[in-house]
Amino acid sequence: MSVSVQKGDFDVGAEIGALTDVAGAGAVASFVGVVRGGEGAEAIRAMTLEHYPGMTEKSLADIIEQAQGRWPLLGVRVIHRVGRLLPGDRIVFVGVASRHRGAAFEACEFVMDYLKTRAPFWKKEETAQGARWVDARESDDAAAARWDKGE
Amino acid sequence: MSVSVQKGDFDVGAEIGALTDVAGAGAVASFVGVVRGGEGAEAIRAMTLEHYPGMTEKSLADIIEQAQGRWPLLGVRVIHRVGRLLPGDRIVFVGVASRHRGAAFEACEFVMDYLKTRAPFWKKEETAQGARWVDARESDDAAAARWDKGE
Amino acid sequence: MNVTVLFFASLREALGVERERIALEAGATVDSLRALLIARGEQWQPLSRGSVRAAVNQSLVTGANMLADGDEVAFFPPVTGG
Amino acid sequence: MNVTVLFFASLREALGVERERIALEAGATVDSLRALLIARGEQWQPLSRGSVRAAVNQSLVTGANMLADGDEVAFFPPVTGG
Repeated sequence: MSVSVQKGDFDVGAEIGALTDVAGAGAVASFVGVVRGGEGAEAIRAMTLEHYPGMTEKSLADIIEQAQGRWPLLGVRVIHRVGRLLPGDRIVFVGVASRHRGAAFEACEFVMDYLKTRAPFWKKEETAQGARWVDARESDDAAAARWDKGE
Repeated sequence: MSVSVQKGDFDVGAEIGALTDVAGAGAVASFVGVVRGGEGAEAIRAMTLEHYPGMTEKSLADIIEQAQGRWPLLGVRVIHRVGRLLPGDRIVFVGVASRHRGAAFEACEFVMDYLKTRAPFWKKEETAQGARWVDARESDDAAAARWDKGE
Repeated sequence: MNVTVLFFASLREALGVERERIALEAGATVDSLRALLIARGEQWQPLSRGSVRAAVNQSLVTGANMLADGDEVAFFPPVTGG
Repeated sequence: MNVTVLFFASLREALGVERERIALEAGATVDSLRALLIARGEQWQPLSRGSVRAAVNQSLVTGANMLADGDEVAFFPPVTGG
């Protein structure tokens, strides 16, 4: 179970390889988020990710701990980049290993949903019309709230 | 959108890289299935995957087409190995690219659930007690049936 | 009319047959073909298991599916890939 | 008692302040600290937005959270990572 917050890129194949190598793992679900470019005047030229050092790592570790409490997980890896990124660049990786695919898929989506609404990262986009902070999406709050139902 | 049924291994990093490179992609969800080893007399020494050549590719292409009808997908890749595999070997890869993560996660899980119950592959395990065909799991039927609700 | 019949995995092993060409009367269905095979005797009883699935020309079908000359019919146990 | 206050992202830019040491009366809460800052004048109004989140010692908290000497308090807009 490990968390990295870093400026540099990561090696998706190596990360998933480490998860498939965990003893007993039969299923590895993973997610990669990428900077979208877009078209025309709204096209994103670059994106800068600001974060709250210290709290970032703490909140991601807490999210993983919650996932481990809900599903029988054999491995969890979270990587989030910070700093300036260009369209097509990888932003985030979440990988989860479990014996069976149901737990792996659910836990991976849970970690992403919680990361999106609880981990202190903020995106600022640069377009032809200037720089602007990205607004939080209500759909992300709704996605995270799904996991609280029936508790 | 492409399907491969092959004896050889595959490169997870390259496959996911091809999906993140699709224009407009912001989210890539993926799944890797691995041969579990296990412990003691029940430990699996090897596994042989038999399939129905021709129907295999046709059924996987049909599953992808159904997924494309349900979610706005930008790329789908399915690879399934056949022949003799050892514990720790990769069996299957499913990767899905979309603009947003919700569609990518759901479509990836949908493809796996349908693959598990509709694509003509059969596993035979070799243990210290001999070879045996793997029984179908009711939980897989239940997982696939979820997607039919409310239609 | 003639059809090709294929058997896979545990069903192939239990029957001891991998493929066979069979002549059928017009109007035959997947169920009638299956009944004809089971009626051959003891060796063919594994085909009577309720879990046996069928495909015609590489698509899953139900037992009522009508057969045509040249069809490829397959019988197999529930799939276990992935 | 003294606390360190941090501001992030659009809130940091709107306030023009990144961090500050502030002396508080005993019994202060996140809400009372926030009210004290907003009362300073026009520049501090962005802190009154309903969407502003708070963390104490790097954990998300509600406004009623009591503060202690040496606490690190952070105010920021809704997060947008991932």
